[in-house]
Amino acid sequence: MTPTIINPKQIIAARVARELKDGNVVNLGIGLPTMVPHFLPEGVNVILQSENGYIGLGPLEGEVDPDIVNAGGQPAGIVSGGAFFDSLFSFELIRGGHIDVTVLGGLEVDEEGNLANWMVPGKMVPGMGGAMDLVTGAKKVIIAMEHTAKNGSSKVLKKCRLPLTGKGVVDLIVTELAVFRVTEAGLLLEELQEGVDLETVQEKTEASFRINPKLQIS
Amino acid sequence: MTPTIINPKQIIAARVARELKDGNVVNLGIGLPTMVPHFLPEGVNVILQSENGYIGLGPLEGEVDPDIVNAGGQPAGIVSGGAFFDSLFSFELIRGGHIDVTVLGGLEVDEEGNLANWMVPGKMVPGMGGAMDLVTGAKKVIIAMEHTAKNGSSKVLKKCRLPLTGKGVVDLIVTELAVFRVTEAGLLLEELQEGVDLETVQEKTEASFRINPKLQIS
Amino acid sequence: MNKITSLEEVSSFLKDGMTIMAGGFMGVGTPQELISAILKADVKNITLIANDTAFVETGVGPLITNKRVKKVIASHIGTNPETGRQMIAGEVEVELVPQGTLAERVRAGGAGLGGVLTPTGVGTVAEEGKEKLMVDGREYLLEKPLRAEVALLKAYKADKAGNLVYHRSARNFNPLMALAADTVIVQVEQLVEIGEIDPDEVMTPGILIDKIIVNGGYVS
Amino acid sequence: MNKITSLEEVSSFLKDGMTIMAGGFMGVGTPQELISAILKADVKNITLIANDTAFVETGVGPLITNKRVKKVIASHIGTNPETGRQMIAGEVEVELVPQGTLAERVRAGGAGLGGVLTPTGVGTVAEEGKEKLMVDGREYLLEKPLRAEVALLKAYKADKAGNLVYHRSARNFNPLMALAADTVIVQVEQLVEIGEIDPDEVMTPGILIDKIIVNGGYVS
Repeated sequence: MTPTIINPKQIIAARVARELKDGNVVNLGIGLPTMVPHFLPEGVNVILQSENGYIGLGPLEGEVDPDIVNAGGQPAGIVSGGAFFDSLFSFELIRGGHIDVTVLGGLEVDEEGNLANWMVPGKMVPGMGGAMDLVTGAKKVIIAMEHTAKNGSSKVLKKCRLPLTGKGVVDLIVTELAVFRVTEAGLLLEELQEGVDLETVQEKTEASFRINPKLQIS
Repeated sequence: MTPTIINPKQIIAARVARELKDGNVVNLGIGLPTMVPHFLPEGVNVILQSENGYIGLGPLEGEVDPDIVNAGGQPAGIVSGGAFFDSLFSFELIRGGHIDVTVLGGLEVDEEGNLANWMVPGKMVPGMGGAMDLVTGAKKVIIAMEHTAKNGSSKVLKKCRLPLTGKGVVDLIVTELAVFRVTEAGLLLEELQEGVDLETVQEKTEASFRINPKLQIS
Repeated sequence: MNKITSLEEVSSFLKDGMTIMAGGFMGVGTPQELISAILKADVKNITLIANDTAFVETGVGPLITNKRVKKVIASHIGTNPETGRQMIAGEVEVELVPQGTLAERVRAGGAGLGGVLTPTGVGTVAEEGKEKLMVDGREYLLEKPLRAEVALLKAYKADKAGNLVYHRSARNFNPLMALAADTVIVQVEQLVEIGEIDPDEVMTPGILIDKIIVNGGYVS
Repeated sequence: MNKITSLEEVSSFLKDGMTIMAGGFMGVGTPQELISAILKADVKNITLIANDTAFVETGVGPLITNKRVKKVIASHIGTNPETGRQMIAGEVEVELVPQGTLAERVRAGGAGLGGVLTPTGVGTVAEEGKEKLMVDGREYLLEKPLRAEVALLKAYKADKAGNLVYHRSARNFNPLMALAADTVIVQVEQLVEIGEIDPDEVMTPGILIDKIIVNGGYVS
């Protein structure tokens, strides 16, 4: 059953879910991206890859097996038809273009499709984990993040200021306000989320963007 | 039961067998080298690796399994405790220094430890198969070959004339006449085979060699 | 998505001039029915990537014998005299690659690497035309990725999702090639339901497999 | 050769200043008893190679917490605040490596390669100090091999020859590290006789394993 949408994160997750196609092999980052599967339309089933070494990540069902965790280290399950493998093979899949879509959170994205989501110098240096490989290798990179930081500043920038996770790697940016596609000519506003007007998006977006002519601005 | 030694190939195989230590992981080339295990002393057991993807190559016992062949494509067996894997892993073992000894035939070897055993231009170009990886990666490379070609010319040369399999890779040369060690200062005659005199070896060897002072020349 | 298909349908993936990888070591682990499908489909000028050219009548050998191959990339051609004959006659181009290097190149192609540095072949003709790099005082050859349009695999068992289990030394190049082609077709001896293969025993995950042929042409 | 050993004997392989690899992903697949053996053996100034530094009290975390580590090479340190604290205080050096690149570097170390070319990290701080190469129009980083003096693995099952089977997602870096160290010690949950593991199911062959510890310190 699809949950009711009540907060910005759910708006984002629900919109990302509509980007996924039946049978897609998908790798979800920790946090917000893990909410995406809850919003998949009827008849759309995706296969989740977990970078710690398996295909067929599923919800925990029954007893906890301490040897089955997701990429966040949390107890998880595996669906029927899944497979375990080692970290080398896991990243052969990731880097080799065998993952259709990765959905990751972001600290900053910019007009060139650059992404920063792995460190804030002097504050937080958790490490890149598998994120640099994912943005390099997945066929489609979707950034699912809130439009602004806690202090209200835009996270959709002219140019990323934090150390990059990947250069020119982002395909789509989904926030609670809007959906941008990254093109060779910069950002293209594809959609306004329900109830959001263009002025709000313009005001909260540092990056320049064009507007898809197909977009009906009321 | 150790077979009786009646021909040059058996003399060579028997001498190579004495180089192998209990527990060694060994890869044997096709032809003469495959005779070596028959001559292993009591109490010396080696583990044979087969480059088509397994450890624990053994004699064919019972029914033929069409999916078990040796590196020559012939029906073979696997000993208890063996393991199958893919060609990638097989050569990780070979190139990564996990094979203690490889025993290969040779067309030519020379004073610098160069080996030629994979092609005769214009005549025979079977391909190098796994030989180039084996001579590069195995901890010890033993060349087991007859001392002279069919036309009587020496196969232990000053400098190989045929295209090389590996440069400076050979550790030990075992023929039906002698045993040479390859050192930084060139070839060192370590042994004369039973009943062979130094003059015969000198006459049939194009390469210069020093004589190990420990060798008792009668 | 139903991956089970017929030999007839396999033909639709085959085109003149295409690059095809096939698993196998002297025919062991080669999908013989898929090779026959190529012969039947009458495609030619193939670039073939395989460990060896097997024998005149088995393994990938018949592709050579029947003159379907323009170029072979392999580590060994000695067991199939027809390959040598056509090479000398200028009818087929042969690129010989050390076996471990061939495995690395196929893996690099499937794993998104730009290449690997191997010590194998340094100082031999295998280094011709290749970049050499010194790393920490040792010389290596830069070996570049290999990919194909179609990979033809042989496995022992598949479930309907395409999860594969190989048998004995028939595994060889098959798992590597599963990652290195645009379309991957496998011939299997046995088809089981999804869930019947333990996830720890899967050797190639089904997401890499596009089409499955069951031995003897059985279509589910 | 009897590979079954005791935790006490493991200490004899440990020395101050050595480089140690340990399997595991946030502690899952980490040989906890072997980590305890390091703590007990009172060795320090370790260079630790592991996917992550796990948690303060589990996985490889206690090595950090107890200040045994001089340098860490890992893809992630975020779940163990002690690593970050010591890094900022200058007590531990941290080299962060993208996870896929870490896997490639360990494999290169075990597989005799001089390095691999990966696109991962191009245009980021991960490229600092690394050689960049263009191959067929795309930029790659040259990533060099990693090896260790000792690798500490966790497996589910071993036979007495050291053939290993891993369980579920506890496999992770263990099979790679089995090739990349001078001495390889494995902690297993279950020990069986030689011949009890089917050769197709072996995930790491016994020739790579030097010593086996059975959970709970059982010595055969």
